[in-house]
Amino acid sequence: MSYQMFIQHFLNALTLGSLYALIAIGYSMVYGILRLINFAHGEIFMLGAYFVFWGTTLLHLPWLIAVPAAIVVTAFCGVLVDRCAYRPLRDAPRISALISAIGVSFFLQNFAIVVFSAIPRPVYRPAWLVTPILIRGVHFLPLTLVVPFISFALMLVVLFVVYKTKPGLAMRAISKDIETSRLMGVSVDQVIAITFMIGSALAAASGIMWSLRYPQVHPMMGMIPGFKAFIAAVVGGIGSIQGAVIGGMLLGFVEIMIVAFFPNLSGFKDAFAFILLIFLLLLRPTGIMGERLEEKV
Amino acid sequence: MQNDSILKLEGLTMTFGGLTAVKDLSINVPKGSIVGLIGPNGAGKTTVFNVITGFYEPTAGKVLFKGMDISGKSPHEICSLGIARTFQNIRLFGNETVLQNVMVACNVRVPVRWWEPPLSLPLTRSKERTIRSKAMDLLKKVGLEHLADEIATSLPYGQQRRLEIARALATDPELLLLDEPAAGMNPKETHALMDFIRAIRDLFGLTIMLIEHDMRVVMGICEHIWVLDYGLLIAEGPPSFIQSNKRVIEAYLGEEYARYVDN
Amino acid sequence: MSSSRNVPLNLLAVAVLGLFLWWAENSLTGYQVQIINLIAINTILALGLNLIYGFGGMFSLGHAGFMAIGAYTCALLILPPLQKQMIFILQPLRWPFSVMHAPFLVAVLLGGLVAAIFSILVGIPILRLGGDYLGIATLGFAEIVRVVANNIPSVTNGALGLKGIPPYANIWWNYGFLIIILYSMIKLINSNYGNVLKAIRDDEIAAKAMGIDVFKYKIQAFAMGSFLAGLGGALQASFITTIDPKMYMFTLTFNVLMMVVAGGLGSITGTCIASALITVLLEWLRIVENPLDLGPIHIPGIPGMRMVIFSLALIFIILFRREGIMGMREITWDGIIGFLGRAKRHAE
Amino acid sequence: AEDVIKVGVYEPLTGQNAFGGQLTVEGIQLAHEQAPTVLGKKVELVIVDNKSDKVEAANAVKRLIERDKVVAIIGSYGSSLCMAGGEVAEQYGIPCITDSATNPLVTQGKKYYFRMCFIDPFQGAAAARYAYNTLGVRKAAILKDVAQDYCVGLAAFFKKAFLDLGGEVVADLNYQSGDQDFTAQLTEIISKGPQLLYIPSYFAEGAIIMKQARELGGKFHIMGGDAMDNPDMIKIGGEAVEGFIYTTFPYAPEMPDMNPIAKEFTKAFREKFKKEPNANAALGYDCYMLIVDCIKRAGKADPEAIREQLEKTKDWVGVTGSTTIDENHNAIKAVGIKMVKNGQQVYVATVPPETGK
Amino acid sequence: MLTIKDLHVYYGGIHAIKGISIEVPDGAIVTLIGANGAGKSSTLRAIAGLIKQKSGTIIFNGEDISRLSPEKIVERGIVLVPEGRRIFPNLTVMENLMLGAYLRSDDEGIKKDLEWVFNLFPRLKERVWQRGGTLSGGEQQMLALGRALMGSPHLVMMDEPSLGLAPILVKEVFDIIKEINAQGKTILLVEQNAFAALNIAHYAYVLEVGEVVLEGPGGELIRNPQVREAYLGV
Ligand SMILES: Nc1ncnc2c1ncn2[C@@H]1O[C@H](COP(=O)(O)OP(=O)(O)OP(=O)(O)O)[C@@H](O)[C@H]1O
Ligand SMILES: Nc1ncnc2c1ncn2[C@@H]1O[C@H](COP(=O)(O)OP(=O)(O)OP(=O)(O)O)[C@@H](O)[C@H]1O
Ligand SMILES: CC(C)C[C@H](N)C(=O)O
Ligand SMILES: [Mg+2]
Ligand SMILES: [Mg+2]
Repeated sequence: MSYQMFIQHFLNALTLGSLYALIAIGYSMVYGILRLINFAHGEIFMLGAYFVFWGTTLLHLPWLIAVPAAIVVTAFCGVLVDRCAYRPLRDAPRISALISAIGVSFFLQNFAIVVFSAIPRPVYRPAWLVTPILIRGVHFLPLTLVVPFISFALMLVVLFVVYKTKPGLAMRAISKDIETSRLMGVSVDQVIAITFMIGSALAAASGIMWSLRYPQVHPMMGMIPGFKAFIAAVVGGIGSIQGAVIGGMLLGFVEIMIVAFFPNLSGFKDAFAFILLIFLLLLRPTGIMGERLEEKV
Repeated sequence: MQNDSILKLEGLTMTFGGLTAVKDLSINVPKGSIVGLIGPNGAGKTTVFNVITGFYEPTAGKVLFKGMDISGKSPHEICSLGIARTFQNIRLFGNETVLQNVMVACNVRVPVRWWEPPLSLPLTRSKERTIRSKAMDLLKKVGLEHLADEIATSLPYGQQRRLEIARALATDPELLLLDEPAAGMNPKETHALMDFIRAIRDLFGLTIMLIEHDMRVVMGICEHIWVLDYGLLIAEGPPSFIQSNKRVIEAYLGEEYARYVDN
Repeated sequence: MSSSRNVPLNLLAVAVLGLFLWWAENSLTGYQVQIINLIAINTILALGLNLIYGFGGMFSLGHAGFMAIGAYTCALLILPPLQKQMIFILQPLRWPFSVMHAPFLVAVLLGGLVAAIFSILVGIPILRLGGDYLGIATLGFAEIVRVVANNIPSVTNGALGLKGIPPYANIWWNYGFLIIILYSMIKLINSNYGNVLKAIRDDEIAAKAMGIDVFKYKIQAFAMGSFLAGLGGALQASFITTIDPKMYMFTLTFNVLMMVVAGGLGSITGTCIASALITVLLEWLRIVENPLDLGPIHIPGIPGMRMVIFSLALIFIILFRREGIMGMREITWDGIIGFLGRAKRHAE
Repeated sequence: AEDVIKVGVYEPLTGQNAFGGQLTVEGIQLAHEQAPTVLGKKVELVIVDNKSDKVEAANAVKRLIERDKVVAIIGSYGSSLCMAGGEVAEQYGIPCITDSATNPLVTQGKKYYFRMCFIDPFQGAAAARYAYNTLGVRKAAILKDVAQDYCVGLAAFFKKAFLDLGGEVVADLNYQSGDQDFTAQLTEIISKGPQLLYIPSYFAEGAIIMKQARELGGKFHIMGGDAMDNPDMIKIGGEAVEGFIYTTFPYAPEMPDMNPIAKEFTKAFREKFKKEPNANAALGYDCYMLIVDCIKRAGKADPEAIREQLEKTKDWVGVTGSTTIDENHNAIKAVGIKMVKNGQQVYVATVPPETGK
Repeated sequence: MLTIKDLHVYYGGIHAIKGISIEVPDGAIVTLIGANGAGKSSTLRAIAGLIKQKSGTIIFNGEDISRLSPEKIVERGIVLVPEGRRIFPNLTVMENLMLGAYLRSDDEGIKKDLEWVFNLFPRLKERVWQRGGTLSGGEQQMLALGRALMGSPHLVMMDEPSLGLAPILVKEVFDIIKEINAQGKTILLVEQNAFAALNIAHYAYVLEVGEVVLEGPGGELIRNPQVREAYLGV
């Protein structure tokens, strides 16, 4: 493989990986606090992308305004989902909340089909992000560099919130013991609402980035990326923010590099990616960065 | 020690990462005795139990049960060899009834294979009957038979402790390890427990080793006591000796206790 | 125990079911019979998952993969050679598959068996994982199965799938299998073997200390559940008569999981109720997508509405019955008779 | 009611194929509006969603036949769905006609299944011929969705025809439905230096592939199949789809020398739905009209009679041109070739049925 | 300070507390003793708002707090040191302590209380960066107490603080309770170690299956033959 081609593949992988990472951070954040696999994350991601689409086409907002507006609206949607579908199940068995999450995911998908229609829509992309650049035979978009940067920055923001702020302290407490957190005076529902707000804002951000890279929106768009990012988050060690980034990057690189080095096996790409991830899990049963959950006898 | 030994630890060491929880521990438990393992919190007592029952593999040293080296065997193998235990934090099968809890433990002696129940052979049915009556029998012995169909975790604490012991007995052990059996009991209940422990020892011909912070229990029923501190054995001997041992008082019992005993 | 009473009651129930099925086959429309059949197949699938997750406590999301294995195995065994030749238009079917053939009963059982064998092969390494990590590993396995099925056209016909599978799986086969499975599973769960499984689910560590070879039991339960997945997949393949890898997306597993949880993890009767309920609900809700003419008012059908309502119904079920319809309880003859007795006394 | 004739429609209105199903149904509804009666009886359309799911498709057909007692069925967009539905229809002896399922397996060996479109071997061959003869391509690459029967089939037929013509396929790579990132495959393909990239994809993915191909500096021709025929393809692909060529059903709203029926259809569709029709809508329209015609010809709304009439269809003229059903129940039909020029889909050529074979 | 009147608590169908009335005067140590399952923990949990009572009133400083959420109750100045310590294992000692002061924003006061806690428990000061989960049982108990004190409570409720502790620590814990009380905190203590509890209590209640069967000053109950028989095992 020529050196240019390798760089090309590397940049491709970097973009895909950081997109996965971005989605995975949101998954991991909510999971870390609530032990809830928020299957609706992919659909929140879809909503975020749609809101920008409607903002720019229906309300004719400038893109730079539509994006933050969409993130805010999506964050609100996330809080609403938590309020209606998860909060009543706070002290129910974990699987009940999981099924509720699957229900929400189905609901949002089909609601979007009913309201937005199933037809994919084109997405506006600001030229400065997507004008191809050619350097020494390597093609890339400014977006290619922007996305990893944003993923990394958001990771730092989330880490800051979780480890350096008071609500973050409460979040970490809640993640271990809701009842005792209450005894400390933490208003648990409020802190969880904040968690969902941030998680959904992250989902929106990643949905928007995704729709810039793959410029269309449609109701099912969150399903596969959500699914893969979720797996990435688990392999990274679900609950760990850094792990989510590592897992996402890893998945992106594996997917691209398998095709790059074994083009004939491109159809098997996902199979190899999953085999590798399962292997990693067998080596580290709680993910790359996951805390060891070994029970003390 | 005149009796034959049933359990022997030889130079047992257990480390977790940098932490040495148990260090070079050698003890010898005589058959048929009731013995105690005490020491401050975090001294490594539960760890010793975990090593004996195969939950941890010792970093160094050996566990000999009836002369056989069992270190490195898995917990279920060790159980089937004849060592049963209870847990410091009660670990019952929470969604099962009292009877089912005990029946599960019968499985190690009378296993039912996966293909047997659907075929419903006479042999299987008689097996099930044996298990059920054995479990009922044990419940009677520990005085829980009237609660057989209750969900285990709905029992009061003291009865849960009893049930845990009944369940351990259902595995037909020769050696029974009890981890803080009196924790959370009031003095009266504790008294009853002591009688109970003696009674089952005699009834089943067991050897019993227990961990306990309640000195009335330890001093009241143990024939021999080992004291751990930071994983090290700091004293061993009969209760009277331990009670007055300076190192034990310093590390574990406290002056107050010594004074209380003296009075 | 009142087993002397329960045996005739059970036989009576089976006879009533038989009569009902006979009546259904002759009097109901084929569409309704179709739904009745789907209920049986879905129940078998859900029972399999309940055995793994509800009773064995293993969070497995690999059901779709095992279904696919069972379905392909069975389909390749019952497809007539001529049909095989005809549908493999891109690459011919590879040798042993092109000639192998088996009667339906054998093919369905082999479908289950092959799924069980695969489950043991993957179970040995991955059942050591716990909780959500096991879920992901099994989910990954199911996706691997699907991807592989897409990429070995000389065995599976790739994305084109298999069609023209002989429709042997009628109401009698489906319910015959269901009854046998139900019987075996109830026997199993109520035996001490079942107690041991449930004990492992409740507290693995305590189970080990009680002399239970936890890993062995887990593998067995996983294999039995996967056997049911494979068997259900095989029946479904013959029932639908056409399969392709797309059918076995992870969403299929979620559908089965939904039935299990809605019914109550660890409740066999709950699974039966929920499978029937969800299967019927999904079909019945089609009316909301049909245009409605209420005299002058014309409400156009809204595509997608059905799934919107269905997902809302699912959320409501779980919000109001958080442990599922039955929780961990079962409907038993004792329970029914007791209830009737109370009702009667109440009425008096 | 005795004076109603029920015609069933099962299409993917939700799920992965929803975009195609919705367009097709719009065409069918328009046709129904224009021909609401036949033999003096009202025709009632029963439209059910098959969720893009095989099990659902089989259920849907069963329901149409059993509950609604339809005499004929239209559907479905997506070959695999037709295969599931087809088995049921076959069992009950109810004629079905698919609008746009092009996979040969759909009608193969079926007594009751028909189609309003050509089949993929013919389409693939037409594309290969156009590439080889008209574009002068000698080195081609293929990128296909390995999980879609349609994509796999069409790719195989194109490849075969192109090789037979003497061309060379330098790369034949795969992806999976749901993938959105094709950069790895495209980078590999670009490095092989083909003159043409053949993508037998669905339009939304196709547009994204083209976009990424151009962003990575791919300079080759790109060709695709009927599934690319959608007005949104250009909206999504933007500049990247400029010059894209694809084979499709012989209808386009901007087609030159349109027949009067097509003209009428185009006008009516624009009025009713306030948007541009596409070939799927046209095929849906034709399917309905053909069924009504068959009922008329048969003089009764009897499934068996309709089937017989469908088999006898010869030179029947609809929006998508003249249709003759061959002995395998496939429509002998021209392939249209379209190209994107200045952001418009331009109808460039018609490959008549004879030369395709 | 705290008055409970006719409290009833149900768990599903189980009537766990059947009309308990308790009075905790300002500045006192009041203890509840009783057998397993008598309802001691349930009473404390009801006061803390973790379970909702069926009927009865809980008046704290003149305010009915029986319908308030746990965090509101903490705000009023009642904290519970729960059964089994319930340390946050993933948080450091410092973070655990800070969480105790979650509702406070008076940085000065927090600092002062922190110093006070470190004075009471020098062991904790040595280990501010250690994670709670890795502490020994006794240290965890100290942390649980310290964490509660960080909330600057008026009333501290403790549920079996000596459970599972080595004898030497049991004594230490009771000494500390006395010291906390001496600093002006009111204390409601639940203990199995009835002897020690009665020894330090100003007033005590004896619970039996959800009802108060006996009450009186601690010293008096210690000498009560009924109590000696049933709870002290003498
Ligand atoms: N699985 C483990 N991983 C790491 N450290 C452990 C593990 N198990 C025990 N330890 C550590 O080993 C030491 C001894 O613990 P152990 O549970 O044996 O104490 P103990 O004597 O039973 O104390 P207590 O009386 O409080 O129950 C402690 O410092 C404990 O934290
Ligand atoms: N979550 C619960 N669900 C059902 N019953 C409960 C629950 N918690 C407590 N109970 C029951 O309520 C009664 C009182 O329990 P509580 O925990 O208050 O007793 P306690 O006096 O604190 O006993 P212990 O000394 O064991 O801590 C008991 O019968 C107990 O079984
Ligand atoms: C994409 C479509 C119009 C349908 C395609 N021709 C198929 O056979 O699946
Ligand atoms: Mg211990
Ligand atoms: Mg208590």
